[in-house]
Amino acid sequence: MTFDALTGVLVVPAAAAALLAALPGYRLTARLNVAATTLTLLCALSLFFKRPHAGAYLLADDLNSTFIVLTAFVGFTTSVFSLSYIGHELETGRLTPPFVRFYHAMYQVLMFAMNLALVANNIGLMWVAIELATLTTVLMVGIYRTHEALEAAWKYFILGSVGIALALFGTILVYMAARPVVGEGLNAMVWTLLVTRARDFDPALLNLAFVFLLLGYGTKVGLAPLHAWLPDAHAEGPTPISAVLSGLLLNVALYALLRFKMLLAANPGALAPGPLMVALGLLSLVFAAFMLYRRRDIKRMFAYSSIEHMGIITFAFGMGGPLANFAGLLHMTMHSLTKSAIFFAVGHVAQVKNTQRIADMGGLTETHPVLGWGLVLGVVAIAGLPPLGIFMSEFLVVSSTFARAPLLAMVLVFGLLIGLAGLFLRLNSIAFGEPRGPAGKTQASYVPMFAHLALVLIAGIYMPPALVAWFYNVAGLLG
Amino acid sequence: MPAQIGTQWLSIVPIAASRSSYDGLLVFLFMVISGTLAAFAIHRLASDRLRRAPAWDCGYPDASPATQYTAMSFAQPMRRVFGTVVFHAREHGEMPPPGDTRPAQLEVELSDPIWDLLYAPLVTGVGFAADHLNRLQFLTIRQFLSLVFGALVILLLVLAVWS
Amino acid sequence: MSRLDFDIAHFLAGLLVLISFVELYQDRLYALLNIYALHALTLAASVAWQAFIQDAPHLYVTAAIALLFKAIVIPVSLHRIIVRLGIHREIEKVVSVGGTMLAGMGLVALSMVVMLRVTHGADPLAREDLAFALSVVLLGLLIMVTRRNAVGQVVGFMSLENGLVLAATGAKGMPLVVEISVAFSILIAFIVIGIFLFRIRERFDTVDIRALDRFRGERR
Amino acid sequence: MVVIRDFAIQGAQMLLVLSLAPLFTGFVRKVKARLLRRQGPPLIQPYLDLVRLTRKEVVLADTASWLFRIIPYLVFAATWVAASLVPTFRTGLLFSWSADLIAIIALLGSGRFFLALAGLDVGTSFGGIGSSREMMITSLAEPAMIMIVFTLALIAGSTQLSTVAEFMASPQVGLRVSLGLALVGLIMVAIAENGRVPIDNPATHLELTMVHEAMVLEYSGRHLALLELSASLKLILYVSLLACLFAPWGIEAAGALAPTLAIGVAAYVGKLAVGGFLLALFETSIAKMRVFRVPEFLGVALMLGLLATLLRFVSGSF
Repeated sequence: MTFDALTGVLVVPAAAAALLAALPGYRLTARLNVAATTLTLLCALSLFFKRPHAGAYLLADDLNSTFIVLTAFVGFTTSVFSLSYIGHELETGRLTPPFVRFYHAMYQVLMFAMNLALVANNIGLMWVAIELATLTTVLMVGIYRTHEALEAAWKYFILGSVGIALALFGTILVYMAARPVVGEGLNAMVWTLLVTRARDFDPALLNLAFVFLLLGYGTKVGLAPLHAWLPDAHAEGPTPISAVLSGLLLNVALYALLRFKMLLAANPGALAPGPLMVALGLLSLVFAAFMLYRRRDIKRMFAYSSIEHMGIITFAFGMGGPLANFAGLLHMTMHSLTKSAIFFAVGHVAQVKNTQRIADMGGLTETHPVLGWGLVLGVVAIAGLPPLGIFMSEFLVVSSTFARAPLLAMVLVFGLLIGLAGLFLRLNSIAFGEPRGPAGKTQASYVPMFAHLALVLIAGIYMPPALVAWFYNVAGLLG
Repeated sequence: MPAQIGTQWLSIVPIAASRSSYDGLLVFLFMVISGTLAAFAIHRLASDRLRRAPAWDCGYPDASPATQYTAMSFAQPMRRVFGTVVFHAREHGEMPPPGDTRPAQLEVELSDPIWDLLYAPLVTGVGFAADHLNRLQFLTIRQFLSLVFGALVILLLVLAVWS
Repeated sequence: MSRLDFDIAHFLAGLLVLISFVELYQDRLYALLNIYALHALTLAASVAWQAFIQDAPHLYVTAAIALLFKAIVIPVSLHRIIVRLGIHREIEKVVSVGGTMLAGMGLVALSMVVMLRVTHGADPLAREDLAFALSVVLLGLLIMVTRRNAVGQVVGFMSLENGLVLAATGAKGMPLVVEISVAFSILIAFIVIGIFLFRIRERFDTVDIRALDRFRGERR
Repeated sequence: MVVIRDFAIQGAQMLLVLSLAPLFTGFVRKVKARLLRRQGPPLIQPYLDLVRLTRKEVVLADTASWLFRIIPYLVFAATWVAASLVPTFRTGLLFSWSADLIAIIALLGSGRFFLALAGLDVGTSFGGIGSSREMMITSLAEPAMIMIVFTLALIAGSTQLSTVAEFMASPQVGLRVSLGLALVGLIMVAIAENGRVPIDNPATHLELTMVHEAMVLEYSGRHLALLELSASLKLILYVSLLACLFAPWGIEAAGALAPTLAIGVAAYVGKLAVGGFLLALFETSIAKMRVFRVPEFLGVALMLGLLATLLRFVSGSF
């Protein structure tokens, strides 16, 4: 196989993982980690210019190129962030050098797994990749080895495994549906073949498959009744992992769901996947919005905010149609950037305050102005206030829904407002008021956080026409 | 929004440009230009001298805390105007009889209908829902699994009934 | 495909469901592990039979994996873990036995209804197989839900995976990739569980996850 | 070429309004003085005042913040932009589409908001009194204004001032009851917004009755000059608004050429003269109200606006 961009985004992280597992020394490995993600990002960007043809295993089209570039970008910035974050953790002794080595290797394995899930043209391969990503993150969540971290990892592991088992069952069912039409063997798992022939599949079997896939991958997305692992995994793991979980892994799982949704949409007899996704999305949104009110742990609160936003995105994709899909894609991109920026901020906040309890923080904008205002800006963005990017995408979701299903739109707006109020209630006590808690020094790198926020701000004010055209194109693909 | 497509950036045209339109950016630019123009002209052509002095306050420069303008004082004209109609203002004046050294008291009771009828129920409702849903944070792993299990069974039942 | 081939496959798959029921009923840890071994054994037989009638030699590998890992290695090592950690040998159940069994019956009925209604076009073997596999998956989930003990839950999860393997082998011509990955996932799953049990042992004196449940991040 | 001409006309409009504003204020004062049989200050006195004030140094209170210093520029900019968007001698100006009547009201409203902030900024009680009274008046005047705008928009089918003015100039309008009510309402709002006599006296510095002057009490020098100029601009804005809405005769249509331009300007100046005279006459023949009578006055304006809208709805033709 000749070397192209697709193999690049896979080989680079895999090789880096092997290298990082072998090399000692924090400074060198942390920089190598950044270098590897930079290289991956470059490979991903080259997908815009030259794209290899789809094979039986790998595929690059407009849809997954968007996801790959987003993944590579956030992966890159997070590696820059983890440079300073992990340094601090080493200093305070929360992590020991062997664990740091393990952490870096696992980080690259995670990147590899996510990229593999995105480029996979084979639904079996995609499943394997998502499973690998899950296992990697389980290990990373438990890395601090505190009671809480172990419990969170255990919970994540059990719930994630059940989810992944359900997803496998769904995959098998899709194969069963495809076999009479496409023929036995490998071909019946190749997504590009499946989608062209999906018209002739047994619709009832596809329906059943989708139920399992929705629950299986929906667990990874963090949709409401299946969400339980998410808040704890976010709260107890290292913050860079929280950022990657929220910003990327949830997206990757959603991407898998979207692929199967397209399959169902191509079959006229199958039940429309939309209503199920709409229902789960709305449930997640409203549920998470209410959960924001009683949170005492800052990372757990933003984890719930992630559930809320994944609900919105799932809702938008469930509504379907070019406009709603466009809004969903935009919202997903904006949410990835914003939420990872927030976690960058929260990571440093937790380090300077030496706690994650909201009650022990306060007056952050006074004691650490840059960090505090960065966090405020991030929360303003995530709450969906203008002029930042999430406002635009939420506005699009709401307005396109009002035109088609006003009743659903009412519920949507209700959830959004409840969530907004909840976020600001907490933000108020974190960022403003009398300074509380210890005011440690920061040795933070603010560049990743403000880079993300700047992108979100620019996207909110001005979207380049080329980007809009690109997203519209992808939204059209989603049907 | 049919007229919105094809208009310039940040311009808002709900129906047609001849009926109503608004371009926030242009107005903002206008304001910035005219403001800086004025500032520039005055500073250049006239004086830009400045002197700090105590506040004049119509000749009462020694501000005492008692005359501090508070939020309550700011709202006073409003309360005066809308008091009886909207706020159901009730005044209780208490004038001690002559010879009594107690200070006179004046109490004003106001009720804010917007708060009482709109926000207060909302706040209680949200608090109630948040408290009750919050229990879902503290379930055991087994109970969370039961949730997943329940969702699966319900969806399968839906499928069995539907198709 | 002859009538006999079909009957044997049917019998093995049905047996798997039956053993799942026994697992559901069982409330002693060692017995549960033994029954799980039986479950895996039946699975291996079923997979081997499928390999034979489908003339798909690669499925023998899957059967071997099921036999070696699931029927022998895993039960034995779990046995050891129980001994070493001194876990209570009785499993606390959440729901009464009768209730669990009733729920199990309902689940099997549900999976039959859903599955048999679905695949009119597919060949009967695959169809029955899938229906049984779905039952096993659902029963495995039910076992997980009704046990308080970590080992019990792990066993539930593994019988769930057995159901998956049954489904995968029933799907004729499914590429080997998937079987290996399933076996692989079980392996990894076990390793990780082992690490966790070890760590949990390190921190707590019991694998009973009620001890874990005390730390739900945000204490009440 | 056309663009350059349009730019020139837009610029001319802005400069015209700016340069006429103090003159108009001076004119009103002069007429008032003559009506009271006084000699009165010369017509150009406001210009002289402005020049004098800008030459003086600013005395800034110790407690004043940076906001206090930029507010005069903000207020001036908002008022000037608003005034330049109102058609005076010609409709369909280059930038007229960038803001409609509602936006103009919003511009004036934001200017007033900042002025009220400035009143509170120094922390003296007189500034506070002025601000709170101004806000009280505004809370009544703005709804009235919006109701009047609704009426006009419903009749003309547009909130775009140029379109409305052209519609009013066209023969299809005729006399309408709702228009009459709107006219009276708008005049009342204009009096309140500009702090003219029955509401506020622009000439007084009697502490307990003043509103606008109390807010700007701490200002001096160039800041005060800007605020005075803004006040004049606002006055001329309202007169122009009344003129272009209810007396749109002679106003040059968007596509017309140079000859009618002169007519337009002459008509505009004439209308200003008449407006100023009427204003002075009105002010000399009435006494200032107590502050808490103001709501009743404005309540009438609000009611008129409401009535006009209702009438417009009830019967399409009236």
